[in-house]
Amino acid sequence: MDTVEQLRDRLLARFPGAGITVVANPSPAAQHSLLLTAATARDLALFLRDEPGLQFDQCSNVTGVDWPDKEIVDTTKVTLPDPAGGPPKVVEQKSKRVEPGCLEVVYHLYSIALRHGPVILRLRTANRTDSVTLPSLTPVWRSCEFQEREVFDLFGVVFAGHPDLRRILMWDGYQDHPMRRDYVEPDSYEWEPTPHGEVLAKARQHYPAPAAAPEAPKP
Amino acid sequence: MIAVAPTSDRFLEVAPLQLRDWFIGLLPQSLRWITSGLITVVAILAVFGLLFAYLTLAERKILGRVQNRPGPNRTGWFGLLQPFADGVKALTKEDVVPRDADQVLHYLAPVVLVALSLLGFAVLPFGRHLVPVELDAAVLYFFAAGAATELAVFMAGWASRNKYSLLAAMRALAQLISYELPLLLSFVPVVMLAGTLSTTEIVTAQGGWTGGWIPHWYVLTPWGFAGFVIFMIAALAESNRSPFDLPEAESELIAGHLTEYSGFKYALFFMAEYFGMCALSGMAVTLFLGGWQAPCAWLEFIPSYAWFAGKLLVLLLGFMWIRATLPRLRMDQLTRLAWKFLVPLALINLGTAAFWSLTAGWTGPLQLVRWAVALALVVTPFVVMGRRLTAGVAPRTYRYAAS
Amino acid sequence: MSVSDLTPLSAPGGSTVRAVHDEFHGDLLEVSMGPHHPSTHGVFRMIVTLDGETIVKLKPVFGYLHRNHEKLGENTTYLASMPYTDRLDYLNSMTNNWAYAVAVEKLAGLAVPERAEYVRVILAELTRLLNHSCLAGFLMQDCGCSGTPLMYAFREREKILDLFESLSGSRMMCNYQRFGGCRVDPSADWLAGAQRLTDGYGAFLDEFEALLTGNEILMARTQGVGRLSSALAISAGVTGPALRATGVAHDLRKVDGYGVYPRFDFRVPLGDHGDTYDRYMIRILEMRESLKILSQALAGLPGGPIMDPKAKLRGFRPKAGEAYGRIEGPKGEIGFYLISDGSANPYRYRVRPPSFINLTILEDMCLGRTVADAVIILGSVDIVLGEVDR
Amino acid sequence: MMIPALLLIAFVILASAGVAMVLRNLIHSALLLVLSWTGIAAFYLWAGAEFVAFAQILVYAGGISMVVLFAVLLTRPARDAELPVTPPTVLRIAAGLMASAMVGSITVMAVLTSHLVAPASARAPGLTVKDLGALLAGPHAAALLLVGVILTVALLGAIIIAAPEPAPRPEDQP
Amino acid sequence: MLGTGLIKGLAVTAKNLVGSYHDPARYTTLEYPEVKPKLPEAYRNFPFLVTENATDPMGTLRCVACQICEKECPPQCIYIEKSKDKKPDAAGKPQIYPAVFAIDTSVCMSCQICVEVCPFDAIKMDQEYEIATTDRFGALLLNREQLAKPNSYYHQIHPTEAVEVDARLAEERRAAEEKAKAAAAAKSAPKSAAPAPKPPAAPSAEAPKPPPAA
Repeated sequence: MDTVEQLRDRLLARFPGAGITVVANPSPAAQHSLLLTAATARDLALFLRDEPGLQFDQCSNVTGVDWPDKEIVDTTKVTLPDPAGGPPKVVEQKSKRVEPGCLEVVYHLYSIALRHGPVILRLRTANRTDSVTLPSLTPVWRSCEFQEREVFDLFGVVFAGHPDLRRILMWDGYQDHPMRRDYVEPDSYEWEPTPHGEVLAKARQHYPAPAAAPEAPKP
Repeated sequence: MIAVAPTSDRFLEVAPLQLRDWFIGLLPQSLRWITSGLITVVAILAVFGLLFAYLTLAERKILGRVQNRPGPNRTGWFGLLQPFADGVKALTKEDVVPRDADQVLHYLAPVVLVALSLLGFAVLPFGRHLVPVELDAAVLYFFAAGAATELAVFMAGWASRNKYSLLAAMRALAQLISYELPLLLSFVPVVMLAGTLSTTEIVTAQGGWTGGWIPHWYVLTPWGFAGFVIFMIAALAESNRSPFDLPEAESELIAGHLTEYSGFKYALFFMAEYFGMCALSGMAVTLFLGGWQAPCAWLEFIPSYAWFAGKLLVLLLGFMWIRATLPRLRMDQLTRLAWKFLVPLALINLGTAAFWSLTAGWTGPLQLVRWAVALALVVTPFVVMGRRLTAGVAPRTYRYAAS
Repeated sequence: MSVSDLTPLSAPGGSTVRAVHDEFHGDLLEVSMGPHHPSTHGVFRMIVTLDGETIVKLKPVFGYLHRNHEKLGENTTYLASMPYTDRLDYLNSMTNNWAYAVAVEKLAGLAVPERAEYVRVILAELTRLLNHSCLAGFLMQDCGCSGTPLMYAFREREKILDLFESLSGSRMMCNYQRFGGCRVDPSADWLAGAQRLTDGYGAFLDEFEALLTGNEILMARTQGVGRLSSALAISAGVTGPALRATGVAHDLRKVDGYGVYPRFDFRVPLGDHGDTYDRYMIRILEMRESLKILSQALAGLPGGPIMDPKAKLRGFRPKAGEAYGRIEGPKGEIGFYLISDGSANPYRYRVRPPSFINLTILEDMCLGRTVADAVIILGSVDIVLGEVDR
Repeated sequence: MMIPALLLIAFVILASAGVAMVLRNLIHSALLLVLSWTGIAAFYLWAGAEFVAFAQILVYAGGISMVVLFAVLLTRPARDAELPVTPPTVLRIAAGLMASAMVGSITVMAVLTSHLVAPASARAPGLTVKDLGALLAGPHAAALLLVGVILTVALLGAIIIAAPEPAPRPEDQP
Repeated sequence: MLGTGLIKGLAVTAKNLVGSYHDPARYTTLEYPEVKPKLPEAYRNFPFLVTENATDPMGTLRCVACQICEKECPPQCIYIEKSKDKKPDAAGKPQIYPAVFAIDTSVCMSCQICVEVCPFDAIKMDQEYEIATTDRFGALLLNREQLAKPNSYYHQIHPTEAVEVDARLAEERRAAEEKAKAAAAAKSAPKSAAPAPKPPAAPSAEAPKPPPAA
């Protein structure tokens, strides 16, 4: 099985317009992935599945990843003319900018027929709030049906073209998406007397005099 | 009018009757007839009531032991008080009757079921002189009482006014009706050979031993053995026991027509099931296993009712043994087994029995020919139909991956 | 009989239902089997739409045992997630631990000593024996054998659990593997115990097969029931014995050749019909293969350290990056996908649950069959709700 | 001595038949019908004909009651089988009386003209099952076979008419 | 031929029925209250704190409240408050001791990670499994007094492991002793720089100690 770059070139050869970039994976596992654009994702997937040389017929794993907005402080060196006419001073200027986050869906593809290893596709939504739609790959691989429903349920990514997009783990009336990084736990839970940390703080807030406050050592 | 105990027989044989006559002697003339009837009824209820209690315990013990665990042994010594504990539990459980159930029928169903399954004991010859009722058409009476139990199952299913129990009651009825036929057809050869419908005469017809060792029981003849097997399979289905316990199966939506019953009514249904099981196996013993006949001449000293009880217990243990082992049949397979396998076999068995009775006179080498032809008439249809029944079903061989 | 007053759960959007009966005669009955139905192997629910006896639509409903295992994984260190993996598929804690350890070792590039690899293979094959015999027991229970085969399977399972307890300290929650090896070195008499078990297991399997495999009622109930084509199985991501029952030769022990599996010779049984009987038989034959592996592994167990001396127990911070490690668990391909950002907690901790994905085709197998068949088909798919709901 | 028991049985038969006619709930009336059939079987027993009595119970209480109940259930679309009884009008009452008068007269005439002398003792000489069998197989054999054939033909006809063409179910193809 | 599979199955159940009376392998039930299960040595239930001897449990706690186990515990069920003052420990060196050491056994899943990460062998896994209580909150939060158990009990439940731990501790004490003697010798010689800061993770140096109580 050729390397990721060769695969990308092969895909680009087949689909000239598609925007495919390689996302390097610094860890020793060296499982690099291909970032696809939402528009051409399904055709690429069909190609990967049906191309005689590739035949990726099993989509083993579909994972949702939440990349929240990142505040990047980049320091740039600026030479300021010294108002007092002295030599120009080099001073670092910190400029804060917010890089918009995204919801990402990672597909691990394997080929049972040709027994070769994972090709990892990544699809990213435009942002985390309003446009969170991605093309569903269930028509290509049936195994994505439940896993995409789980990503929809826990992350909030809407999959266009999914046959039965409903919540799968949480109950239908649930509003929030628990796996997002900025998920706030609902405060309605039964207090467990774990003796310390924010659990104890939350407990004190719930039950003014918790029955099991850890007593001071008896003298 | 009451049959006075014959004095010719051994002491143990007539002991129960002499006890009864002594007791009746104490009463004035007018009450004698009633009390002798009452004594027989009380005797049957006591014996089979206790047998029901200890059958439930035996079943759980055997099921336990088969599964390498002791079974109930906490109540009393070795769990002997367990049935009474279950009885108390059933009595103290709240008896919930659904609001829009048909009160009268809902109450009547278990009562009718238990009554009908008890009626069957009236004609079973427990011992040489221990026959509750001497009827000319005894076997027909037994199956008439048996056939009416379907009515009670329907009443239970309908009265609960619950869609699932009605659906399941319909299934139970389909099972009972489709196994009524093989049950009746399998005892007709016995009546043909014994020439009578009365159970006592059928048992006496199976008396005597060739060479003191081989008894003349019908089960030891080819058509008798086939009839016995069909009778037992049909009896299993009639009493909703293991391979056919579809109505209470957990794969069923809910617990069949017993869904809306709780407390003692639920226990009554199981009492009826066990009475039905005892009655059917009692009839099987009478028809095929020579009732109270001893297996060989020199064993005559053991009283006849002991032989009947022994054979009955062996059959009941067989019921439990099958329950511990076999999986359940699906509904369509169950009815297909009845209509396409058991009924044809029972009809062919009629032919074999006819051949057997016609060639009764053959002796010497002809005897072997007679046995050979009879065996052929039994085995070949079994094998041919067996293969057609299990056409698409066979153990498979498996290949292994090349790499 | 109008549709029961059970208000049907909201199921907007057409589902993948191929009309089994073109002409609808009579009323459809919507029944909810579960979540505490006696034969659904845990809190699992199926909304079944019945036309008389045959199933027209079957919607599985999960989530009753959902603890958000993956969010827990993100809030604790790598080591602290190891005891939680025991609670995923609570029948096979050793293979869950191993899958997680493989993923982390791939992420951080850790080496694993020879002896640890052999011990891992021995424990994984013991878990496979335990899981497959339990499954066969539960399947017979659904067919109605009133518990006898299940008790025999549990009798053997107890022996294996005693081995796990004397090694790792707990029967089911072993928490035994670490990144770079195992926690405790098995003693000589433990290995002798494992050898005794392996020698005795063949006799149990023969007795089990004598009781069940030739049984006409069982064959009638399971052959031709719940057929699955190999194309649909591959596309639906079905893995493990259910996939091999349809004739696809896909066993990660052969395909990936992870650990020291290439050193052992064992065969991968394949079925032809992909029905419930094949799934049952494949598991029985796989148990026999596991016995072969076990005896070879026990014979060839090398000396040496059980834990890579350089492996750090605390303060384990793998460099940024991601890795997807998978092994052939008893239920199928169990995998862990980890994204690390250099801190002590994983950034994303994802479990690839085989039973959850194998359920995708439950509806396709049950359409047109009766309720009694649906129970058996669910039993043959072999799900454990701890892994399905995570 | 038997006369009061006889009257009681007769009363049970007539009462259950009468109530069965009046009741609105079809299932209850069907079950009462079964009660009246068993009453008739009791009569046979009183007359000493055990075989006929048990055959009556086996056939009627076992078989035909099931047919009646299944027929009632499968034809009633509504949940419970309440039969809407229309109010009696003068015309209906008249027709009813006329019909019962006709039937009554025929039965009374048959009873009076039959020269069967009711014997003093209640129990007629016992006719054993063996003689019954011999009679059936002997002189009446032709009638017995004819009845058998008619029943089978009726059964097969019913099945052919009732059975819809079932679509080949994927149930059992291997 | 139809039925042979059924008969073979019946034969197997019959063999088990008969076998359960004479073959111990076919009768696996342990009648619990009367017959206690024989626990393997590695069996682990809730943790307990090891004290050097039974006479003065609070005085000879091995635990030095380093709170490593509190950080590493997956469900965060251990709660430690350091003591303000120091107390001489087994080897006579003044050490901090835990003023409050509470384990919430309703949350603890006895995964023994605390035992694995504890550098002082102060916490070990117990084998006591009959610990039902009536009070859901108070009784399940075990405090220091309820958790402390003597080293002899440790020898009783984990014999081989206890011997290894004691050997290792004794050897460490001997090594620490020589270092202390060497340091003392060095100190009596020229005034060397302040003794190198003791690496926190290194086991504490102890003065010679009388052999541990039997």
